[in-house]
Amino acid sequence: MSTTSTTIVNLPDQRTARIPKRNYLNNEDGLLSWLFTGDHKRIAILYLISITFFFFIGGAFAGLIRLELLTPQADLVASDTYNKFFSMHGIIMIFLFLVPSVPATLGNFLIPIMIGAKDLAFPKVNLLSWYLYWIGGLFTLAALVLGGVDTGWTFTTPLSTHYLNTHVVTAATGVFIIGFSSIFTGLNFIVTLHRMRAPGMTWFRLPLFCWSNYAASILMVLGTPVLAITLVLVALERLVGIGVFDPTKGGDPLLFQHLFWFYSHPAVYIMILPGMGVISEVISTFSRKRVFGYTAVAFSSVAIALFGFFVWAHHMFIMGVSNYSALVFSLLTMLVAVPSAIKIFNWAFTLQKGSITFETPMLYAFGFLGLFTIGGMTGVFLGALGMDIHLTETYFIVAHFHFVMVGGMLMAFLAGIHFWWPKMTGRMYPESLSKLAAVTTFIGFNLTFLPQFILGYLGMPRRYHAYPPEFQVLNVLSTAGATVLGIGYMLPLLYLGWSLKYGAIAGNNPWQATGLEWQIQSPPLTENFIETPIMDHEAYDYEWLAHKTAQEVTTVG
Amino acid sequence: MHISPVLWQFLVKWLNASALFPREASTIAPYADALYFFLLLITVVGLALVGILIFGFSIRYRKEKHPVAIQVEGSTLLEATWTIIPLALFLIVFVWGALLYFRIYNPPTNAMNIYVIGKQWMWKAEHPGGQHEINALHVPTGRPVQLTMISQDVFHSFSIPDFRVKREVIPGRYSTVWFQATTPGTYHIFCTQYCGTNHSAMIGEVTVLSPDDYDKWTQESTSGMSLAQNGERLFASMGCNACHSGSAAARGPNLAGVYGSKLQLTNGSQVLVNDAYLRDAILNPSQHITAGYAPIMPTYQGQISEDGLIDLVEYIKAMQSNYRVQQTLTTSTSNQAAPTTPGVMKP
Amino acid sequence: MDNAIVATHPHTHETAVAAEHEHVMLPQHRHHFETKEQQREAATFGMWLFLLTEIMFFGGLFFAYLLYRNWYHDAFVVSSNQLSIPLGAANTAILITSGFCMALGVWAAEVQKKGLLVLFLVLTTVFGVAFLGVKAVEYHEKWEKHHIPGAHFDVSEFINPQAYGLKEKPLAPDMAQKTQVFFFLYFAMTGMHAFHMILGIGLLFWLTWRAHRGEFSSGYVAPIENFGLYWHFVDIVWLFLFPLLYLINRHPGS
Amino acid sequence: MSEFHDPSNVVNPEHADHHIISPVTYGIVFLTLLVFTGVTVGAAYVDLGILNPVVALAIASFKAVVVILFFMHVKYQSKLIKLTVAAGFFTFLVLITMTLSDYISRAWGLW
Repeated sequence: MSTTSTTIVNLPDQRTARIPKRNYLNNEDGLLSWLFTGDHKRIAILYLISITFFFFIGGAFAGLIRLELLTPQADLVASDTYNKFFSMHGIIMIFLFLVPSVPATLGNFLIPIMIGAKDLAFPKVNLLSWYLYWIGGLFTLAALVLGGVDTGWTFTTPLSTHYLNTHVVTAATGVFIIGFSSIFTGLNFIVTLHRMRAPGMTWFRLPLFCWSNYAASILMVLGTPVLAITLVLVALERLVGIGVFDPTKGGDPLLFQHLFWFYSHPAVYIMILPGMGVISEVISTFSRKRVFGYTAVAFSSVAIALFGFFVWAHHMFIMGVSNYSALVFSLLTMLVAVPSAIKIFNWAFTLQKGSITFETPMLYAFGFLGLFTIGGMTGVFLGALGMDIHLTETYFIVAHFHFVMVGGMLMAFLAGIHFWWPKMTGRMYPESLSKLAAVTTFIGFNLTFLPQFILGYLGMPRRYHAYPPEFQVLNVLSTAGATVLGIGYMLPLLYLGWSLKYGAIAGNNPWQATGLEWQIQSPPLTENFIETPIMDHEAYDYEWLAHKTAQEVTTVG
Repeated sequence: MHISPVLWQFLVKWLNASALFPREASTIAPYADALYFFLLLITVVGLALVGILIFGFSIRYRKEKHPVAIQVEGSTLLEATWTIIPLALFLIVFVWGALLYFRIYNPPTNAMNIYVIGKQWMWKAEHPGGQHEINALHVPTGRPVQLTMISQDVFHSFSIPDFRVKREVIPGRYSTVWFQATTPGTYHIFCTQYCGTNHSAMIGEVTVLSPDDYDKWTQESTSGMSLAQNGERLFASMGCNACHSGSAAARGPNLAGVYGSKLQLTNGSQVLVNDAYLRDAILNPSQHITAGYAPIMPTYQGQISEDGLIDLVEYIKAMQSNYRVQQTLTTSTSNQAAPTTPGVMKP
Repeated sequence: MDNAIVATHPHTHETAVAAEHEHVMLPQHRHHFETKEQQREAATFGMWLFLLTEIMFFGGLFFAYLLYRNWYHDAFVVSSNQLSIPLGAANTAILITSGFCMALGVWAAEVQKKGLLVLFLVLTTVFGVAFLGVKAVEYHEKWEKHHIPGAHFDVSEFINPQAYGLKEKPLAPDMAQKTQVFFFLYFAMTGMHAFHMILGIGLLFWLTWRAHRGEFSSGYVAPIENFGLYWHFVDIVWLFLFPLLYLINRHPGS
Repeated sequence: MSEFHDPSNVVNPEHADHHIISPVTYGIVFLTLLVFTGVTVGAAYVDLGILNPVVALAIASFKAVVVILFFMHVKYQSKLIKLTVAAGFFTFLVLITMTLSDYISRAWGLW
């Protein structure tokens, strides 16, 4: 562990590093220069601040939920309030945090730089998508302030359309608008990756981060509109009283489920795929080795995106889809699990014969590997038809998707933030404190969600305000874990904020990584590259990097 | 040594309630648990494998030990290995899971039927013999029990964890689930689909009794009117008997013995008459016109509660002859109440 | 693609880089594209991706229509007969004409004829508005007949067609209720389509104004081309809506 | 190839030259569309049984393809655009077929 500091101190550019005079942060001054910026890096920062804001709101709701569940009785808040807690937690975390998290912040910041472009293809659309995000976010906040919404994030009909008296339409409008924000982000990435690559940057020289964001973007563009039209129909059904999903008027409530999950299952891959891209970058960098089986990892991203569209009805196995289509969807679900397994093993074998150090991003990445393995495997539990009957709609499924979303995606997000923080801000964060945060998060996470697997198999249903007393011990453990987890998430907020002013100067390439983004100054220039770079080597070519560094040392130092 | 009382209480509770697995109280439970343990085994082995790889490589190839990385391109053989082995395992899981699914959702033909109505926020169980229960269900051991369930409002989900069964209860359509309890005792019923304010209060208890106790319970708690008898009253009061009288000149088809038969419809298709068909034919008659009859039946959508529909379905199910229908017709024309004497009972 | 393009292509490395350095000094929007060609293709591709989302957006509605048409076929037949084929066909022709004008507008922009471009854009707008006018007439008729789903919806016409002078076979009451499903889908689909038309007409005003100022007279035609894609896409949606809603339900056996 | 600076992706198979379609082509397409509109309206008045929707949708699809190829220039666009258009309709078909697979095979269903 003590070697980590040497990585940072011993490099040629670290000792002489200064924050460059001209960079994207100080290029223009004033709030307006941020609010009307077309610079993908500034928009990424705007997104980073926004999603952090919503993450802590969503996190506060998670805290309240866990606090209520400390005791079996419904004693902290009324049932309606509790229902609003988990609904707001779900809506905010999924639509306002997880979906935009890695793509809109890290993806926005890095994809143009990684492919050697000056910006995304449509900078104004990019800014528009941030504004749409906020308009949608404000609608969601309005729903919250006006008295909340208690549909759960799934907006299940006919509950949401005919039986609830809360601000369903406001929240649905919010989600509808955020959907378009995510569509525009995805559209921008796809066009950029196709059209803006620097000379020599062929598809198979792209960093895997680009591949996984590309796959996620396809899902965003093709899946999100189906959610949009579904929400329009829900709103119409509430406002005008039409009956597309209302069984008393001849509609079919299962149609809602089909249309909703047609988006919301791929949405899970929208959330996790960019995180997988981060992990590829981090593991390669800190083992100083090319990602094992580059093409396999790249194509497994695309395979996940493709298969992702064929498995949505596994959310409906017990809801009365026909037995035959349950079989088909279960089989396809088993197939979509394979690419994830491929990725895990490729990452593990990337370590083989590497030269591994254990900086903070790497610790988060290791956390990701373990937690995502559990999350993925428990997904197979739920994909198996007969097992799903007992496990679905219990805490098992809650634990499962938190392992994937929080254990997987959030770990990956934090890995990415810690990995690229020096690039984004030009400064380092305190190493030991950040490692402490990584370990705290990992421990807190397992303490929170492992008991929930057991609770689920014991049969405790999800979204329960009160529960039978025999489940209390495990719930207390889970709440205790949530406290630790909360501290783990607060820490980065503090020390990353601190580092903005007091952090050590990072230099251009503190990790000695190979990506194009590390070959330019930190923080980068507004136009990223002074001259269009020409890519003359493969991705993750550490020999090329060593050669380049050696050259620089002889000429400069 | 002093342990704080709160902590002590907590530890005692922990030891008393440290169950990691629910009780196995139905014939299906062991099958479900077997698959669960298999899956658990794969997960643990997989996790151990990934853990060993990561920690092994981390120790062996850490920078102090291995200062210069050796670049490796990848290996088709390894890629194939970790594609095919997980795929094979997942396919085994798929087949196993599918078999279990059909075991849980295909009731045996000799199962006794109990109706369950879900509404915000309670479970109503209706036994054919006229026992009505709220948030409770009494069943005997050793007999397969089929639940025919429907929701009056939103989606609910009927779950008995100790039996490992669960099924969504949907508005507008019957769904079924079955189990055979093995051990007398009481077990939780949960509503697992979020259904509004008091979702977590929509719980109940299933009481499993030995066959003798169950018979005793049946006799003690009957309301005196079987579902079929209620149905008969409803049949008369809604005026169904005017058309479905069974006589040759009747405007509606003969219903005696229709349950379980195959009907030829005017649109050319053939249907099996089951609970779902009967319910739908009452609510949406024009889509279920028996061949040879005119589409004149009015809809009863919104006029009969789900309880009433269940009564009617039970009545038609049990109807073997039209004798009493015609009797009722004559009595009701003479302005008398429908007979209340026990008559048609489910065999 | 044939490789001959390489030879004929005007932009070489040198010109691109020269243009590039100019831009670094003067950061203006779209500085990040190296050539016009790259920018044009990016814009077209982006537009197409947006149209994909539109396909999926309407896709949900089309599926709902497909499902309920098969469930409630008789109701769909009689309610469809309430729509006027002549009006629908006329509207189709109007919309195709509007699309034709738009295509000619794109051509005019490409050959840099400002006057023609403005003329065709105005014609496109006129036909677009005409389409909406006909649609409004149809909606008004539905309003008068109480065929707008909701509290005022009236099924008596379908239960007792003779009283209204219709030759239809009467529907059973339960099936007659399902006509509301048809009309809901009719209004949702045509309404969503009309909403896209209204957006498009708003954009047309803006583009016409810009064309009038001569912004598209020097070879920069991407906005016109991409708007053309959008407008034609809206046409295509109607090309499917017309047969689905007006035509295919005319005969009970179909 | 990698050393060649190709900002416009000229040698990229994703590139196609800008093709200007002549008004004559547009005119022919316009007439075709009008004629087929007439045909589909005419077909609607003939009782073809199950073939009515098939014919109507076949004509609509033909018209849509014509519009996409000529009015929307896809015939002269790069493979990338063609693939994109195809992907959109493919996903639409996935939505329809996979959802229908449930409805068709429901034992209780009305189908």
